[in-house]
Amino acid sequence: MTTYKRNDGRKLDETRPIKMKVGVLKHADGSALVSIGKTVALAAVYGPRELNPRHMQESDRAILQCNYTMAPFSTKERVRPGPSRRSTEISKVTREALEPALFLKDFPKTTIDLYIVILQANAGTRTAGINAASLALADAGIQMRDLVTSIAAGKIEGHYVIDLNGEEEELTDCDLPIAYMPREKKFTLIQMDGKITKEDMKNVIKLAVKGCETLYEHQRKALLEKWSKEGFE
Amino acid sequence: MTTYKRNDGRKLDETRPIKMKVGVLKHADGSALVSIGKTVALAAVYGPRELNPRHMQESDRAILQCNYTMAPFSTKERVRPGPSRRSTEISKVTREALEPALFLKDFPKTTIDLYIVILQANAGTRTAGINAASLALADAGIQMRDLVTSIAAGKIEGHYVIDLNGEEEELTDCDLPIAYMPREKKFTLIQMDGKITKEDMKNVIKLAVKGCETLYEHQRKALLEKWSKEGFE
Amino acid sequence: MTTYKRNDGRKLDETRPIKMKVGVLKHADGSALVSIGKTVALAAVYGPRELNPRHMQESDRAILQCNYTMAPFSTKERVRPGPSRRSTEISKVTREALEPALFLKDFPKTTIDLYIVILQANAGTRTAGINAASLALADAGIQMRDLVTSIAAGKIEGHYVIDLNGEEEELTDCDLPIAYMPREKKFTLIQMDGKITKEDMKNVIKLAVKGCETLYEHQRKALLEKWSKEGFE
Amino acid sequence: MNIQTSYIISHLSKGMRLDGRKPDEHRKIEIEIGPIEQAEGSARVKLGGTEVIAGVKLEVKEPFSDTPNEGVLMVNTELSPVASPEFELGPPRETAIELARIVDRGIRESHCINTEKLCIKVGEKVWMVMVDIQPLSHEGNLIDASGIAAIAALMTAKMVKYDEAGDKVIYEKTDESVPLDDIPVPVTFGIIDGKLIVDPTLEEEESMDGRLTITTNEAGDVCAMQKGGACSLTFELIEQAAEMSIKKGKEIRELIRQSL
Amino acid sequence: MNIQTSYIISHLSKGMRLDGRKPDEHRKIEIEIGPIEQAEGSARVKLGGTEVIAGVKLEVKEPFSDTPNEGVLMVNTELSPVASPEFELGPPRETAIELARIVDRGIRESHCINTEKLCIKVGEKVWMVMVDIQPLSHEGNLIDASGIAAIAALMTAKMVKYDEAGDKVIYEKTDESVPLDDIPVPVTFGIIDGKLIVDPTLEEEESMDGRLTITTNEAGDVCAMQKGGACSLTFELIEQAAEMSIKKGKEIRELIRQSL
Amino acid sequence: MNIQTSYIISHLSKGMRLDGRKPDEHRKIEIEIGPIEQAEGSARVKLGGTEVIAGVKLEVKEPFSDTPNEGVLMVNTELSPVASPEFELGPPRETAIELARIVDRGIRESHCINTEKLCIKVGEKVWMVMVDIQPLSHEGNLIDASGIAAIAALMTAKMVKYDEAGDKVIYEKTDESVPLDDIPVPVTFGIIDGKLIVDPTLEEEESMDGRLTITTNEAGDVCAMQKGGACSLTFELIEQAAEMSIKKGKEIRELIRQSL
Repeated sequence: MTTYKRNDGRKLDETRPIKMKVGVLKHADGSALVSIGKTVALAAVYGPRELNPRHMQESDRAILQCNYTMAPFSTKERVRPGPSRRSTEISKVTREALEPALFLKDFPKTTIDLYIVILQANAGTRTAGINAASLALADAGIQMRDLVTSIAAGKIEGHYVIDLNGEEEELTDCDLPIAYMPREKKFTLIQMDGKITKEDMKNVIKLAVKGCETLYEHQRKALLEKWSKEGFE
Repeated sequence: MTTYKRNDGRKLDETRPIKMKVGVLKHADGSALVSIGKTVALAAVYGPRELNPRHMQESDRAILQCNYTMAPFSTKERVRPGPSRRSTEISKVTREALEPALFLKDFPKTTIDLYIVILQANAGTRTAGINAASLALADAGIQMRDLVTSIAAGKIEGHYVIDLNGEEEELTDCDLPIAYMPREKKFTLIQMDGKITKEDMKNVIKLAVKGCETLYEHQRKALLEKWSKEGFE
Repeated sequence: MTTYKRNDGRKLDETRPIKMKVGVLKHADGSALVSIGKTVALAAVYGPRELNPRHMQESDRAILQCNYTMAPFSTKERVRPGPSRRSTEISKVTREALEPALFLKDFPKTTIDLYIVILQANAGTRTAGINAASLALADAGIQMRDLVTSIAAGKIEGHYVIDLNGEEEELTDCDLPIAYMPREKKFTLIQMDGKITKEDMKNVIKLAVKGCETLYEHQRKALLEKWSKEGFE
Repeated sequence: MNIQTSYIISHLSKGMRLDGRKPDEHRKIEIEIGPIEQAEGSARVKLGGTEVIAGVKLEVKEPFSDTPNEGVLMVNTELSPVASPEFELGPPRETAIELARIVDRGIRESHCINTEKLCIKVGEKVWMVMVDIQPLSHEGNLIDASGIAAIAALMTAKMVKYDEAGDKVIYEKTDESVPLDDIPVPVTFGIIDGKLIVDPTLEEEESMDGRLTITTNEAGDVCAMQKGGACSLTFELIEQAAEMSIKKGKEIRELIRQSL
Repeated sequence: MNIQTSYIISHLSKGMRLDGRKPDEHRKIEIEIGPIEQAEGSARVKLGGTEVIAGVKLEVKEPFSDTPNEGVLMVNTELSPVASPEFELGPPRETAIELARIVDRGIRESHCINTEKLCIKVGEKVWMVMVDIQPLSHEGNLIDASGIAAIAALMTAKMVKYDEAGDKVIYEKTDESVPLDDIPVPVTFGIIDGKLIVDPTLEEEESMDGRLTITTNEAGDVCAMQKGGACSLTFELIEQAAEMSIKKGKEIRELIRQSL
Repeated sequence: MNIQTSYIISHLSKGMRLDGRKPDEHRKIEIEIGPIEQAEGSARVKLGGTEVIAGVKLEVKEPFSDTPNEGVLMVNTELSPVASPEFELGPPRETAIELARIVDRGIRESHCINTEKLCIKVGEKVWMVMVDIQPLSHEGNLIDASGIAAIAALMTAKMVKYDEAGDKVIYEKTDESVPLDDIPVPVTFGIIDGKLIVDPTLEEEESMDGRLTITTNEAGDVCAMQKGGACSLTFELIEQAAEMSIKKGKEIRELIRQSL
């Protein structure tokens, strides 16, 4: 396992450089900017706030609305503005990755609106988006069972590798993104593209969990930073 | 008139093989599957049911809403999903072919929703759709003045022919679909594409009426079959 | 300045032939047809009338809604039906060119709906549309601070010229349309495309103002004509 | 039944209509040729208080793969609110689409346009003839007004030039006409109380049970038919409408010819 | 928690389901090959009361610029109201899009379609394989029904002809099959009360916390996974689902083979 | 008139603004070049609390038929809810379209982009320069922030490669810059109580009667103007704005240069 050289010199279980910052947007109730390697995700949260039109309200809980968008300049080929099939699916799985961490029953008839914009894309945009969204929810002061962390892992030339970058995405036997609540030890997103054995799959998931634990530390640090700052102000 | 050989061996006034079955969908209030030759139409009826939004309600009668769609795989060249100018027009003339048979005043403020899906198309999709829709309405227990039957006729090489198939549609001087209430002896749909004399037109209509009478028997049989089965169950 | 020959023989400060007529549509509350050279604009006004849906109402004033459209056959290359970025912007600046002349506070909760159709286009469609719209508002009996007049001016080969035609639009250093209330001496629309000095800009605007004064006379005549006719009827 | 409808029916039983016309009488038809200079062809038609403009534009397109040597016709209608407070902005709905398709079908099925003459290069480039109809005033029977305007616009339309090297259309009219061999004319009947009234007004449209449009050509053949509205009709009524549509079509065709 | 959910959970604690099935048991699967003659390939699949038709159509397109020598797969689903009163007309929404993408991903990632064999002319013309799924009755687990129908339709699909000179497809089926090397099969698990139930019914779907779909291939490899719904799940549950999906996938693959 | 507006006006009568600026003073302008590596060029601009990112992407397209040897510029703005609770998802509306078109017009009309150098093959292939603007925080005067970000992004944008054989763009930046000859800068004035205030804040925007944007270039020429809002203005005010826009434009141009 030690023989494989990753194209950017990383160790097999090493994520790309991570930067996380919360409270980056003035107008949102919560926000966060997350960069993982060259992938940059911005998340904004509004709410819980009254949901209109009323017929969309749920009498016994809040609804979470989630929109994932790529900035047109975020990729090599320009992304055409407007929803695509891909972005619609990612918005859905992102929402479903975050819902398990929220106490939606605490806010009947309201909506929590979550907007994710990918400013720069180099693999792992949905996972970066989920990390940012989770931080933004915490930043908005919305109580959560656990932070949701998210990362992908894969298998290249027989080696399990974490946090694929753009070129690795072309080489990997599988691309397996997860979202994970580290304290709860529960998965809230699982997707996979590829073709691997069941054993491989389990190992890839285990590696991704390890990555999530790393991300968790970054997330906590980012929140702490903000809270400690606020303390001073 | 006896000299013309139809490409599928049919007599001039002979329809393609007809199959009709009602109650084919579990979730609709009424439904029917009609195949005429290689053309297959499925119809589903929901209602009468409350119409929302309220401002669309008619205070003194039900409205009939009708949607005609072709399955993407129903034709040689794939049909792009979504409404087209053609499907919008057919939805309209289909609705207007059925309305005269209904007692819409009996159900103020409600809607009857009718969905027609063409599963396979080989000429005569609008007429097959109307036959299926008429059966589905009856299957839903909605009282009707008369069953609405529908078929096209045309003129090929000097001969009047009924129920054109796909290849005949290319050859005919005219394509004249009608919808007809046989007991009432009234037309509820008339369209024509082509170029024929007034006399020809009358003869073509008369032949189509004859076809409708045949279809009427098939429709009655299909309804009877369902009702007799239900009796046993 | 006298050396430049305009392609249609006009003097530098001469507009193309102008025709204006109000009350041209039976179904609108107010209407006008304006042709300036080969550019023909039709405007229709409905209202003030109740605005639905209610949540769009302004409790203390009327809203003005404005839609500018080009007939598909109005230009050399057919115009695709439906709103474009260009038509959306023109609808907005047209609305904002007319609002300063209206007393919208007199009609709370209502809407004034203004529809402009360019029937034929040969430069100056937005300005022709504004002239027509202003007349249509007056025709609808809606009180106005002043009539709004509108025309463009430019600079060709060192000469300031008014009311550019289609070919002149290709030659001019700038295209500067204004809307102007002559009695108020106030501008309600200013746009410019081009590249000219500040001094040129001022001179071009001054020339356009002169053109607006000419248009004002035409507008008044058109209204007078209608009113005098009505007196006889 | 509302009062207006009863009133119309009672008049009709005496062979009269509210505006004094006989059941088989059109309102006054005025045809102005060429009101839109920028269009390859155009016509403004008044049918009583109903008024429409039709404009013809030409574009160069790839032919459909099943007719590689034929030009293409497209008829389009936008029901702008300028023509009626009932019309709304937005993409064409049912009514506008049906209107365009009835006019389209009448022209297409009469084969009046010689589509083969509109081929520039087989399988690659053909002319597309776009007829756009813009109603200016809707007081009933937009179908006939639109159909008359469309054919009159086509009859007077001139070809423009195609620059093959630059693959673009040069919008300069030539002397050559759009190749046209026939004059299809739609005639629309209102159906009320089991009777036919030709060229219904807006108030008649509001009261009638339905309508039947029959398009006939120069030779007196029938090229297209379309029933509209939630009514049913007898064979006799269809027969009667066919007779009348041939007769009225002939009259209107004469009017169109005179206006050229 | 509503009564139905409690009822389902209490049954499940005894290893039972409301319709008598065991947790790892599919409903009866019926596969009919070729119901749609016009399609290049088609299949109708019944999964208990759930029923879908999948149809395969071929078109010729330009390849994507990063795979100039490969054909293209597209899976599309329209959730027509005929299949359920909950479905509405209009462009596909979230549910329909996710459904199509799960089916698409299972097929694509198994590499069962030999896309290089679908190249007609490198960088210019390739075959596009369009799989359209039309649900006829939704009583739960549309994913598996659609996935089975899609692969069965593909397995029996025939190539049509491409007329290069005329640049058009001649829709006559040839003897040649669409090039297919594997049989990916999705298996969907409902997750309820921390337990897995294979092939959930509509009432189970209404009560369950979420679902997990795992697509496996002939070799028993995993080709695609997708969790759906607002639930969280443990590693053990994923492991268990993977085991089961391989086993159930094998059974279903056998059924598909028998139906050909 | 609400209290905020009176307050602003009374301050202004003393030549003061709520945030302490003078009427002709911009908020602090910060320009960061190249925040988006994937883009051919990019810039992030802060104008006080207003913040936008502009990114430049290149594509290869067919030229317009009337300018067969010229590349094409397109400016697009999406007003994402991340920047303001007032912005909504969905296709760009009036405000976003006007914003993009004002920025577009300033760049286009200054002819700062040498579009002829963007021609690859006359009549067939030209570069399309797409400038997308993504506001991150809206605290007033998005126009100037966007205009500055757009030109700064363009000034630092690098060409990528076009693989003619494969007819595709290779997204590797070259040393060659996007051909740019000038630096147009928009300056926006709020109009309130008949006075001009440069670079209005969000609260000033809520109170002001309208705005006037004037774009000037290096030479001090005026390239574009646009009045917005339901106000009217005198000739003197336009004159005054023109003077100021040249002066302020020069200052901002200097700031942009320093940031490169």
